[in-house]
Amino acid sequence: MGFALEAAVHARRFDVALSMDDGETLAVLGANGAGKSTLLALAAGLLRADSGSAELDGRNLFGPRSFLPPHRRGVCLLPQEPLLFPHLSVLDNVAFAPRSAGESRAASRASALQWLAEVEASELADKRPGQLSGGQAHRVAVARALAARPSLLLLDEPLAAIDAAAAPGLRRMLRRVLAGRSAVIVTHDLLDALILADTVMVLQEGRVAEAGSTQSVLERPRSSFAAGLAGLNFVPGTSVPLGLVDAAGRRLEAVSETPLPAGVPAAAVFSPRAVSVFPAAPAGSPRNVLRVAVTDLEPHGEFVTVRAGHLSAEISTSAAAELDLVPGSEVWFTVKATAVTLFPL
Amino acid sequence: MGFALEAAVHARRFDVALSMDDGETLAVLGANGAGKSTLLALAAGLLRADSGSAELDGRNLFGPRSFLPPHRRGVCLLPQEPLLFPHLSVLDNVAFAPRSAGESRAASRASALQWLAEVEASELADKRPGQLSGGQAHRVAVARALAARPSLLLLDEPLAAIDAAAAPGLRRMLRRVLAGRSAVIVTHDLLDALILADTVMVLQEGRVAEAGSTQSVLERPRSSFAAGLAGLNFVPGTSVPLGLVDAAGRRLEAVSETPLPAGVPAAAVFSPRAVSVFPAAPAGSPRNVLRVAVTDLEPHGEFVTVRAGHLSAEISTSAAAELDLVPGSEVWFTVKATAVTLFPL
Amino acid sequence: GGGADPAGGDGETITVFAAASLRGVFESLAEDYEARNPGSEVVLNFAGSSDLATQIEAGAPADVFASADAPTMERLAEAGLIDGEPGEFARNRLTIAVPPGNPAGVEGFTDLAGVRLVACAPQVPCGAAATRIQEITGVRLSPVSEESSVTEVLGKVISGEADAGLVYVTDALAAAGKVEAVSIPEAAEVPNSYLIGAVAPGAPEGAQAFIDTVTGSTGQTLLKDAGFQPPADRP
Amino acid sequence: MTGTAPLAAPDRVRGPRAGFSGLPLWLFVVAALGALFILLPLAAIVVRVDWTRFPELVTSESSIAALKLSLTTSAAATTLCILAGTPMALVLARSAFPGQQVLRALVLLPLVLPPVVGGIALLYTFGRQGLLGGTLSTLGVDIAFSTTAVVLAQTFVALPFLVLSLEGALRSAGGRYEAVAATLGASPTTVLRRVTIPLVLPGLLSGAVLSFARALGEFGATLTFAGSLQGVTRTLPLEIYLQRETDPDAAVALSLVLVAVAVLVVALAHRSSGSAVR
Amino acid sequence: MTGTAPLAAPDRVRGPRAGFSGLPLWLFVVAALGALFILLPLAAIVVRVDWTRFPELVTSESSIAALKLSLTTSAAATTLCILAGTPMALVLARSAFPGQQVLRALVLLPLVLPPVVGGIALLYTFGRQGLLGGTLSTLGVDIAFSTTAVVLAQTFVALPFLVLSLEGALRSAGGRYEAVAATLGASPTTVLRRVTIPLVLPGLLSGAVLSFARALGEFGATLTFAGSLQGVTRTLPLEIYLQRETDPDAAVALSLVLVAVAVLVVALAHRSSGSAVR
Ligand SMILES: Nc1ncnc2c1ncn2[C@@H]1O[C@H](COP(=O)(O)OP(=O)(O)OP(=O)(O)O)[C@@H](O)[C@H]1O
Ligand SMILES: Nc1ncnc2c1ncn2[C@@H]1O[C@H](COP(=O)(O)OP(=O)(O)OP(=O)(O)O)[C@@H](O)[C@H]1O
Ligand SMILES: [Mg+2]
Ligand SMILES: [Mg+2]
Repeated sequence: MGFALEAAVHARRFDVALSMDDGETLAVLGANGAGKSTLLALAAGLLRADSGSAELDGRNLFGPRSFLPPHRRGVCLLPQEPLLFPHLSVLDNVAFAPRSAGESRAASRASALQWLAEVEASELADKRPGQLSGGQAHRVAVARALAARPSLLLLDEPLAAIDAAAAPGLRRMLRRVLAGRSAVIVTHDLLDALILADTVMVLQEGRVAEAGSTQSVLERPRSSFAAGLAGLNFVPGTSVPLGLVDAAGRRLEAVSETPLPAGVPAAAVFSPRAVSVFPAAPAGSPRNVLRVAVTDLEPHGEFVTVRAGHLSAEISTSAAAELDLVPGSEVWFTVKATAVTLFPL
Repeated sequence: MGFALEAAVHARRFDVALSMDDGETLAVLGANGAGKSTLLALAAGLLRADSGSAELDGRNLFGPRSFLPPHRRGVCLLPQEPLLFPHLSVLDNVAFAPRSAGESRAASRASALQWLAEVEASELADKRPGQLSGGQAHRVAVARALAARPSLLLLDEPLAAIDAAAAPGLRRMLRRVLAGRSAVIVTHDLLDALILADTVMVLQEGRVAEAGSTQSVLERPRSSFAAGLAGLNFVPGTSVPLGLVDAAGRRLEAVSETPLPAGVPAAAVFSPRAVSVFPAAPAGSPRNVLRVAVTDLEPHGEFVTVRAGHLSAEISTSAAAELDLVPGSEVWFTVKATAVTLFPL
Repeated sequence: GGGADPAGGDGETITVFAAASLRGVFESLAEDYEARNPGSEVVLNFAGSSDLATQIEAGAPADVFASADAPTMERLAEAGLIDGEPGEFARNRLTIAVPPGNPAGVEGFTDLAGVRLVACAPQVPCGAAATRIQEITGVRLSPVSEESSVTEVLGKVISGEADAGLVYVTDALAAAGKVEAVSIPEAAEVPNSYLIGAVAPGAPEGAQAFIDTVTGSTGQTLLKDAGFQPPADRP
Repeated sequence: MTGTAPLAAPDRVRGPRAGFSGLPLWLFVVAALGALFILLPLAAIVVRVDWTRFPELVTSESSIAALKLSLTTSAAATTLCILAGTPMALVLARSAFPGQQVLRALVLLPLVLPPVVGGIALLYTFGRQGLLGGTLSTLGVDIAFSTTAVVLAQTFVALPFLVLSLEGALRSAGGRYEAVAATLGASPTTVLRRVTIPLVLPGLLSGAVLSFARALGEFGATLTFAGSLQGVTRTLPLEIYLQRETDPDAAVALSLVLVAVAVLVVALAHRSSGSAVR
Repeated sequence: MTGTAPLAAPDRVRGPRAGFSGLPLWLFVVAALGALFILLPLAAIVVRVDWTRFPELVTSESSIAALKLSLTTSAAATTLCILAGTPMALVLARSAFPGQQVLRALVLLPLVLPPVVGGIALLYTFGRQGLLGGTLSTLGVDIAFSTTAVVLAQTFVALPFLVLSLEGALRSAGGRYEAVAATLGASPTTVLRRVTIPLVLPGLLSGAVLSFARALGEFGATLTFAGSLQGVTRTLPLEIYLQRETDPDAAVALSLVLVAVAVLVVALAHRSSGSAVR
């Protein structure tokens, strides 16, 4: 049971395999153009793979010789743009799937009203899509997809256009309806992945860069993208005894989880909170001292994130003020070897 | 100088006035359908106000009897959907504005290439818009708007579709180009407002709910929306001596910034970090003890946000585990009166 | 011919395909026939002669065919689609039509050489007749337009677009008031024949009866009123 | 598109406050000249009509019979065009197969075929001695020179109008809404009925209006294929043609009736399409 | 729309792997029947043509002259239609003014007017004694019986085709791209040239093809307004009509030439539009 897909689309340099258990929610992360929407289009049957096959709950969706049309798949796609049917009222948009499934007009409208209430959009029921704001349209699209009660639900950035005040509520609602339902959710938002998904898959240029349980991927990212999402520093390089050497030849001492031979591709990961910032080269216990130029300062609350290229440090606002940091300042980042995790790539 | 607008659109229940200094960046926040895009459309000249007027750098944009057409305003709008011209390559899309301003084909392409590089989309230059992913298209749209070098730049959720890895870079770039340039940026993202804007305006149902410097609005929000964005608890009610009574009749003791007569509309604001959580009614110094039902738990890193309706508390993950919290648990929130700020609404 | 008009079969429907220029006459004739043969009905189909011929060739349900020229009728007769020998029932001849007031001052056929003239193309009967008259008179004409039907010629004269046009006497008569006629004596030598015949096979009895009505006194009177000349055998 | 209403400037408001139209001024001048080119000839006709005789001409038995016949046959032809043309437009717009270009070009042919030749072609096909003539007579059907023949002739010349307008509308609408509808579980037939057709309704309607207008004005093919029998196959254009032989003024007066009917139909159709969708 | 490419399923791939088309199967059957209705008559004609005489008939001096004249006048008329019709379509699609509905209906009239009546109307307008006749002769212009008259007649009947197709395309394209272009500082004329026209190019092209086809097949108005003189005003349809009087076979053969030319033009136009935009 569950969902398994393996497909390649040459024109988009896309080649991905995945499998999910029944009732599992998978978050797909990745940069713009990584192939996330392509993956969903393949699963929904809106795009044909050049090769590969897919199965859902034991039914074949497509294969080298077969192709189940979209409406027979029990797979519902909430696209990145809302695409509400412009000729139907908001209510009838949401009632579309139940109606197509053969429910009576009254019954389908009743369930549509329920789903609209779920996304806090009941008052929009009588409007036309053309009269909605961008975020209102997205909200209605979420309701419309949920009303289809699919075996597999595909959500393409469902919360990107929802306002900050409404997002938590909607996220909560999604978690409720996704519980026990197979779903794939494309997102740029870490919080979505954490709250909604059991497993995470990171796509990079049409390939799977890493996959695993949400916790493990975010705690021990194997790709710079996942590390960036998790807010961790990520330094790829080649392993040497007790650490690695990065592309620029800088040596980083680190603790390896498993014994690692020298000379293999490896990555070091550490938290910005573990990084201290000094105005001059410090003498002290930390083994890793990196000279960097500050590129950016991002204040949030009592802390400031000091970015220097790919690396970042998180220090208190007062410390930043004392250091008199501005973009361009030359500083030293230090981090204890015990705070750096090393693993093979 | 600067930009001033005052306009009403009855059909959308919109009635807003604002003014900005020259070179200032204003962030517009608000729930879906609050009127943010409408505001931008008015400023850009794509929608006519029923009444009102606007001025930019001393020039009249529209008034009761006048209406400057969009292309003469020096106002450039980056719409919520990218709307790249489908018949032009990405490069020519970005070169569109310089070319319209009379630059030669070569010169406009050269500057287009620069702007594409700024948004890290140089490799897309030869593609057609139809071949881009959602986020790629948004990125190119940002470049196209910037290439117009307008007197007033209007950005409608410029970063909503940009991936988490690229967003910081793009945000940095925006800050660079927005520095010293008049701009209005619509956003749902607090970080955008903090990093990019000098002042913030919160819209609610077509009216200005509050406005002021970014810092002051986020530190002392006067609307529940701004409080929500700033991650603060916000309790509106009626003032009583030493505090207020909310709609549910609960009394909250608080410190008033300015002496407040009793019986006026007021609001109390406090940070979730100032809230402690107890499994049973505690006895102790905190004056405010509220019995609540947990609706949601949001883990982030070492902390967990415990939501209970409109209120939230932030506690450590271990504390949450000890309390054995699940949605539905009945707990007590406590907060010291000195941690609660009271102000008139 | 002559004498009392014959009676046809009762309760029959006769379908008559007739050249468009015969409409007025044939509608009166049909009424007259129906009045005298209660229960019978005459269905009339009007179009250009060659259109009608094409239709009959393709199996159209025609019982009687009245053509405005001889070649078209011969075409059908050769194809065995006409019952017996078709007979001439009227003649027509060319005349010069000029706009009211005769602005170009056309007095006769020879004057046509210098004016803006519209005629029929040599491929159609009225054009063929014009060509013959040119041969007889030795006058060479260069029309600004060679139309495919007389109606078009007449239209251009009525609208004042042309200074003169070569049309049939009947056309000029029908458009009296909108055009003036200048006669061509030589035209009498190249008359245009109207032929009628029953369509083979299977024309009903009434078909011949209707043909007899046309060639009989009623028909001839109506035709004369419309400006037609009698057929050759009946001066 | 949904969700960006503020950019869809006109906001359903008409008149001077309607927001951004963005047409250069010179364009209106050129457009006015173009409109004049069509309107002047119409005015010229109206001026020439003998209005004292107009009522009598227009209410003659034969005119009324012709008008009735024209209206019923054109309506029937339009219905046939919708039934046969909608599937053709859908296939041309939404699927891809080898030879599609050729098929499209062929379907357009009745547009360019002189109507008389079209009539001959129909006669060669459905006539007693035509391609299908034998089959049809065996079935006891005799089409030529019946009202059915008029409808067929009109359908033949009007079909391309419907196919073309609709295909254009379908192509510009794109297939994205249909895709979404399919993933919501709607079968192709449901998608067609509930999404595709409603979405392109304005296009379908303007196609139908065009077809109706073309059928109403059809003359050459009808004359050749169906003949000109009063009350059976003599439509208004045929009546006008015949009148011209004997009474050109009457012909012009009758043309005005045709024009009036057409204007009425077009205006009504646009009125209802305006309120239906968009 | 940009940026949702994965939903625009066909992905420019043709053939069986082309992804989601979503048409119910029965639709193809109905479409095939519809296509047959148009193709059978064409086949019937092809079958009847006397192919041994075909080359001789088609290459006669008069046929060649008529074909040449038809091609040049139709091309000229199409150009005029584009020049006059594009502004009209823009005004009808993009601006709102009282009486717009009426204007649209009037512009469609040449569609429904029997061509002969259209010719009469033109005669009454541009003829020597027409509305503008006096003005024109003062200017030394004499249109009647000239090739110019042919072009005018063809433009008159073909203009509505261009206006309609283009208006439809403009309406479905919507005005949102133009709005964005305006805020990027492009003047209305620039927007027109660089955004509007390229966006609706397929619609403009198919409108132009329709106009060309209609102009190519035009017969009645030309006959009435311009007359019929070999090499000057006798276009291919007029030649065909005339040939019918003496040699119906020749007429049918010539019609096939007309059809072939039309198919060629339509196919070429669709080829180039396919590669241009989209
Ligand atoms: N074209 C329109 N016609 C009528 N009402 C409209 C139209 N466009 C928007 N509205 C209404 O106007 C109000 C403001 O819409 P607007 O698009 O400005 O919201 P917004 O603040 O941009 O929201 P979002 O965050 O969802 O983009 C909404 O209530 C909306 O329903
Ligand atoms: N219709 C298309 N034709 C050709 N290439 C395409 C098409 N659609 C997308 N692509 C390309 O395929 C790749 C994957 O695109 P996809 O839309 O799946 O990315 P995505 O991960 O959804 O990105 P985003 O976060 O920006 O939405 C991109 O490089 C894109 O340029
Ligand atoms: Mg995507
Ligand atoms: Mg908006």
